[in-house]
Amino acid sequence: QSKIALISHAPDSDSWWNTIKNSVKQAGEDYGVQVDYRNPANGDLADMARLIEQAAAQGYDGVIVTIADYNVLQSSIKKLTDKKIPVITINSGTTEQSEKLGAIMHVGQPEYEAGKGAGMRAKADGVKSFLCVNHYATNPASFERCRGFAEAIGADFKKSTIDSGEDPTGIEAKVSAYLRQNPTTGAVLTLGPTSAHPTLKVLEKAGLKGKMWMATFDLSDEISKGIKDGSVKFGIDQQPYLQGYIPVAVLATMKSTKSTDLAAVSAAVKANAKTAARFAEYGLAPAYGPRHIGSGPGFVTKENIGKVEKYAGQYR
Amino acid sequence: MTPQAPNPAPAAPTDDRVREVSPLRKLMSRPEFGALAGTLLVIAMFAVSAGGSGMFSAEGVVNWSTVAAYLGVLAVGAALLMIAGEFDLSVGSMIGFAGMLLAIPALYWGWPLWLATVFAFAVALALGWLNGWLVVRTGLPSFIVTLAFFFILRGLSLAVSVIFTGKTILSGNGDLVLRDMFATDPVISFFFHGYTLTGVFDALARMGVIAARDDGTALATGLPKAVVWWFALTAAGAFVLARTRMGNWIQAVGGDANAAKNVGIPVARVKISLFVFMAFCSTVFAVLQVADAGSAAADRGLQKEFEAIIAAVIGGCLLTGGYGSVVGAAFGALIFGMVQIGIGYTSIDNNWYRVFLGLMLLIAVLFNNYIRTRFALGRR
Amino acid sequence: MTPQAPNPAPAAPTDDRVREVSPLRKLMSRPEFGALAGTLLVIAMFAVSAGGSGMFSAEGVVNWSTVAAYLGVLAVGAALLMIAGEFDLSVGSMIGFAGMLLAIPALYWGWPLWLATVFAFAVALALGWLNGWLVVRTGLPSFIVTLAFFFILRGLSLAVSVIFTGKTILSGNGDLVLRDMFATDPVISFFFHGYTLTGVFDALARMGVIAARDDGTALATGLPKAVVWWFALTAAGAFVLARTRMGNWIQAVGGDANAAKNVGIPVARVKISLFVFMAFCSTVFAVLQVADAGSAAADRGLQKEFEAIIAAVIGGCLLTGGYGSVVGAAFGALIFGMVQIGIGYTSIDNNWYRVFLGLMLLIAVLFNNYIRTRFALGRR
Amino acid sequence: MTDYILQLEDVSKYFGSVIALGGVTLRLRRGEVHCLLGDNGAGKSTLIKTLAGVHAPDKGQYILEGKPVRFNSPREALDLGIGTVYQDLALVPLMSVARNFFMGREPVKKLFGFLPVMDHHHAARTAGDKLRDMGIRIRDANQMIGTMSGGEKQCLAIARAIHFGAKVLILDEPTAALGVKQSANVLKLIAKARARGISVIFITHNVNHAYPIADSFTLLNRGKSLGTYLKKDVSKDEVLDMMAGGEEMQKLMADLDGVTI
Amino acid sequence: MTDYILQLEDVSKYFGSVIALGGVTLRLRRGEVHCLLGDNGAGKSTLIKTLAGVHAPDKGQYILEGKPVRFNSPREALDLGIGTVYQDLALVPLMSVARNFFMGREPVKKLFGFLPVMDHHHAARTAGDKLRDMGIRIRDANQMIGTMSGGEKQCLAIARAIHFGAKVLILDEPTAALGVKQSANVLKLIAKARARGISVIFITHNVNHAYPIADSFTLLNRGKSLGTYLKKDVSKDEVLDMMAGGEEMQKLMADLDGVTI
Ligand SMILES: Nc1ncnc2c1ncn2[C@@H]1O[C@H](COP(=O)(O)OP(=O)(O)OP(=O)(O)O)[C@@H](O)[C@H]1O
Ligand SMILES: Nc1ncnc2c1ncn2[C@@H]1O[C@H](COP(=O)(O)OP(=O)(O)OP(=O)(O)O)[C@@H](O)[C@H]1O
Ligand SMILES: [Mg+2]
Ligand SMILES: [Mg+2]
Repeated sequence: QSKIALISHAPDSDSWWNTIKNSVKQAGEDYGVQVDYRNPANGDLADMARLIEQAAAQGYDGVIVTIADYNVLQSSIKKLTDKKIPVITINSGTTEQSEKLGAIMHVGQPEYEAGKGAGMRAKADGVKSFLCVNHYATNPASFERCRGFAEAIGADFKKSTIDSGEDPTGIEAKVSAYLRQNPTTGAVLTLGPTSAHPTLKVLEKAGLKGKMWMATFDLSDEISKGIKDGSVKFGIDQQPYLQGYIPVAVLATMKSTKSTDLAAVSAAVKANAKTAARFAEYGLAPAYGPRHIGSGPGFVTKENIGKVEKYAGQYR
Repeated sequence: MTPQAPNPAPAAPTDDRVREVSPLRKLMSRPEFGALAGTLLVIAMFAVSAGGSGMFSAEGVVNWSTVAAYLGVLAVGAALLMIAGEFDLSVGSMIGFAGMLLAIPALYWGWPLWLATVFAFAVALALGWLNGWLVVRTGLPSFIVTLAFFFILRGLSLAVSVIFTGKTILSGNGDLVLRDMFATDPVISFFFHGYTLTGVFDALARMGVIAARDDGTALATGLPKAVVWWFALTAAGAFVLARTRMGNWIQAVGGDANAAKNVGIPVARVKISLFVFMAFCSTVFAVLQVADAGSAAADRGLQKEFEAIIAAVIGGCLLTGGYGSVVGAAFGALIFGMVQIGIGYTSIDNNWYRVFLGLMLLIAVLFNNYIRTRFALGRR
Repeated sequence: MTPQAPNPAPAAPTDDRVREVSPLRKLMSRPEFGALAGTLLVIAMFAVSAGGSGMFSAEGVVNWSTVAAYLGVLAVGAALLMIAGEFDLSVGSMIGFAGMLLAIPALYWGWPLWLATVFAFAVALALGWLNGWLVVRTGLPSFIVTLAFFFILRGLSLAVSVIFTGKTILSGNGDLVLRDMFATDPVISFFFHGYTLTGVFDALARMGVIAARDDGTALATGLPKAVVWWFALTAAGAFVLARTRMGNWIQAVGGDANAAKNVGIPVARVKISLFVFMAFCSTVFAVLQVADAGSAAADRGLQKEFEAIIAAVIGGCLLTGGYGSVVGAAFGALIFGMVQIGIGYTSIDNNWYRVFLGLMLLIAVLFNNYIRTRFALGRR
Repeated sequence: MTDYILQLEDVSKYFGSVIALGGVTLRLRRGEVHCLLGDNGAGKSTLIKTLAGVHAPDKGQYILEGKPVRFNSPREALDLGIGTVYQDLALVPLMSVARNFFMGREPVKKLFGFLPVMDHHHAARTAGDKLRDMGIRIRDANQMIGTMSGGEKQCLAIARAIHFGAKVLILDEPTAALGVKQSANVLKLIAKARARGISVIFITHNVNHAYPIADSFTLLNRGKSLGTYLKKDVSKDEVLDMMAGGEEMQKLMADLDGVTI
Repeated sequence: MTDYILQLEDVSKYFGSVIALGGVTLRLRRGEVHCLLGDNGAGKSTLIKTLAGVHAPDKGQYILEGKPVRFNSPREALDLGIGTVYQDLALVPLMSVARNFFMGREPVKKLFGFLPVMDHHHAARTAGDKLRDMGIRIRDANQMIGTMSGGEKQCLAIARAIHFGAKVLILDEPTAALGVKQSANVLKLIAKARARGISVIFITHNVNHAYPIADSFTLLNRGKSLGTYLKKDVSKDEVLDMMAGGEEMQKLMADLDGVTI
């Protein structure tokens, strides 16, 4: 049985990654490989570099990494390629960086673009100012989402962002303080369930629920409820399931077919019945490219929430 | 309230070796006074820099006092434990774990909410006991023992929630919605959910004293239950420390465990009970937060152990044990909570948030210390 | 090495009040022995559970020893500071800030790398001095003072990097690439960048002792500079503590600051120098990491203050000061680093990571403590 | 019932390689004042800590009122009526006089008829009174112990042990830091305790304190007992020579004239 | 140059509302042994801490060799040759005998000819020798102070102060915890120091230690000085009455027969 490792940059408290963990488990079952999920406990990138080196020392059959920071990970990823371990990059980072790192493919979608995509929708709704609730400010990449959104609507990124911390009580208090302080704020963007839930409570308490334009990254039970009742315009869904599932499927197929032809491997994954069934069940739609595969941004709105809702936080 | 007995001294007031000292100075020499002064300074600073921002409106006050209250609940336990010379680093992890212990039975095993709550308390207290027992039994520093639980409990919250539910944030399961369960269970709701004194707030709103919603009810719904717990636990903790035998034992154990043992104080029992009490405070925090947020999550309570210690130290507790005040710790929580949230009411650029947080803390504590030593009597 | 003088006692060996005790037991009673035993136990546990996974291959060893080395660099400073009775919570923030202090001048102000590095060291040491000065001057607990800097410096790293560069991760600016600058500056590169003993490793690879790349060079490039720093700082710290006047002063200040002051030890100077030394260790960490990662970022060093304290405590330093060992702290860093990374080499599900981390720590420390008290001589 | 309220039979105590006590036998008669003499480091404090339950003997037997006992903590000894003043006093510097006095045995009253609280008023008054009886005037029973003078602290520790009137009173150098008046008071208190039938073990290096009050003497030397003597069998000078570790006072004092100890 | 090596003129020291010293004058002649007497809590330790630079006086002047001084730390007093044995000894329990002995004044040797290191061998030998001179046999100079007996600790503190032979030696109850032999040795050491021209301030509650050795006595009572007396002007019994705070010994001892203090 071949062994694959997925190394993320997320601290293990981040709920979004739970979907990825679930997806690699299922992919492992579907393709008969063992997948180890690894992450730096505190989200420290330097620790992540060590984990990548560790994967090299362990001699995995394939390694999936996030490009949390191109420069930091460059030399450690080289340790993998030196050992001829196939690498697939996921989540953050760009396809160019992925290619420069010598990865065979990239599955994901950069933070800035996701933020910008959401911002474009907001702009269409006439939003001119906003508040970005960042519960993960210690990871600098998270600000890219806020920046993308801000630049799309033409707002001042620095003035519109708060470092909310991860404690729901604190988030609630800080958001409500900000809104109180900036009563003209036109919209709220939250970066995930951790910040979305308390923010929803603030809006509810202030009587702004449904009135204030709000969108969020990622999904959870609570968020899908909000989408249904209209208090959340949409959830920006990166389809994390795909980011975990597809690389495992690709690496496993490459190994089992002993092929390095990416197109053929992609096709085989696409054609796999188990895979197709999973994607259909969870309502996922990967954008297969010639080399890279896009996983988003999918916008989950009132219209398509039905399919997603059941699995929010688990497979969606 | 103070570690010293509050009663008047029996010594003759006309002792030739006692100087006249004004009663005001005497008042100011009480250990809480420094923390109170620090609090007033922080209020003054925000009154100047964020006066018109609504920070001191009813909603504003409820807003930051909720943050202070959550922290304050933990600070009571942390202060008592610190006075007894120990630390508990597993507080934050315990909060996450206790939330899971409540949510999983309630949502996935079909238990009634009250039973799930009792279960969460029971398991948490047992873990607190284990913490204390290991510290007392092995003689290892509590720092190391509770550090192990810091990791273990955080890991368990994650593992348990994934195993039983496949998710890491639990707010409902099919028809069962945690928020509704809290709203409908009368007992649990009374203790942990929502607000109290809503009538008073609404009346004030109708009188135009505080801001109202369109429907005439107060914008600030009421006094959050967390604040009530904060006051209640602080009062209880201060009472125990100042007025009971146990309070005397706590101070003695922290001041000199060896001396305490030699005069027959059951050192192990005192320490273990305080670890259990700390677990109780953590669980109260967890249940309040689950009720408030309507969900439990594996990452709840991150770094709360740290903040609880900060609050206790700001409030004048000695890190080395033996001296401190529960009321001081409550002020410490208030200072820390107010500074954390208050910065959001000022027009300070968010990039500077931490810088100001650090500076304000330093100023508050320096001032507090200045007052304390300036007016301290009979101490050096 | 030990806080006790290593020389033989001049007392007559035929004292009628001394029992015969075997030399082995005497050896085992040294404070480092417990930490060494803990380390061996951890190695044994991994040899069983992750023996075939490459954990003990050359790359594997380099891998986890790098983690231990980074932590060990901090542990030296933290141990000495703890022995002197103080803490520094600003270590982690200092790491982030020092990285910024290096990267911004080098990339945005056009300074040569060596000058930027000197600048980073100078400012960091000055901040360390300020930390110490405030502690000594105000008499506040160092916990609170350095906590303020914990916030302030983290905030400054963020604010400064955003102001000067608009980014929070700095790896290059136009043509200037930090990674290349490190590779080309001979002095800085010699001290902080890359590996040493590469020739030896390559030779071993050619002899087939360790794994090789296609081109015949060793897969494990060499001994990382971080490991060299770790050994050097540990040796220096242990030497200072055991053999110099300063070492005696450090122990005295931590053991009883009052007594130390009364016998004329310059308590303030000792404490301040240790804060400066701690800042030095943090900056070494920062520069090594910037060189290794090729970038500086505002979030570097998160929680490192905490891990440094953990390593020192595992290594047998007393949190209350006055007793401890630098070599012990190095073993503490090794235990913690090895456990952290080693779990990844076993087939344990990641959800259980923290649970195992906590358990292994507890076991290692319990064992360490058992050995220490079991064989301790002349102590209770 | 035996004659002895408390016996140590052939007790040894080791600290690592150090033999602190090597086979010591000590028998305390009911209602006597038994003086334990010995040089510095002879093992007196170790012996009384063994009696008080702080150390468990490594060898030998501890017999209380005829029954062998083994204490796991000082509390057990206290509960059986053995009160001790340790050489290091067992006071907590950061606590007040009153709180230290009643530490471990706090006076309790009911607040509102049901809440058991510490009776601070009673504690402060009692502590102040007892100290005044010994010749110490404290200004404020809420003063921290840490700010008191050496002698004041020692008086507090003694007053505490005597107040909780035990069956056996063990005093480890109680008069070491005391002034003349206070020492006299302590000796009086010992005499009073004996009159009440309490047995006392008394350690001192001052023969002028030891000889008048004691009924018997046990001499420790380098961890071993050199025997027990009744007062009627030895003179003050013999006791003094014993205290000096067998060397004669004359020799010791040769260089200094006029000194008598 | 004045007759006095050290003078305190009308010095007061307050702790909050407590008047620890209220206008005390003390003059120490060159080469004399000056005995400071007084009840517990009279302010003796506070006075000598003022001399040693631990406390700065709140009022009054401190004159050293005719020049007014103001010390900010004990180090300054030490550097001017004022060595002190504090009542609480100023030892660090977790450090070894040798390290404590040389604390603050470590003997240094050069390793490899340039690296200044502490000379542990010399330290251990010196500490062991000096203690043996005082009648204390230590088994191991690397033993922790915390495990030594009360008297052993006190001897170490005294040996240390005397070894670093200062111009002025201040001893706060040095013989309190000492055995007969050790006390005699300390008195001999004081006599020797005087012979070398060192001035000594000596606090004790034992008149048998005070009277033979002292040249003059100053009596403190409740923070105030009751005057200085030369030995030739007072008898031992008068000194004893002074020590008892003015009460006469006879009255004090009325209840106990045979006791002389
Ligand atoms: N830091 C302090 N704060 C308040 N009061 C103090 C402090 N230090 C000393 N005192 C008080 O000052 C008085 C004098 O104390 P001091 O230690 O000088 O007495 P002493 O003469 O040395 O007594 P003893 O013979 O018992 O050692 C005592 O009553 C003591 O309680
Ligand atoms: N915990 C310990 N570890 C090692 N040695 C110890 C310990 N406790 C006491 N000792 C040693 O045992 C011996 C006896 O000490 P003890 O305190 O009983 O003497 P003592 O007779 O009370 O002397 P003193 O009259 O000076 O108080 C001393 O030499 C001391 O160094
Ligand atoms: Mg003794
Ligand atoms: Mg004194």
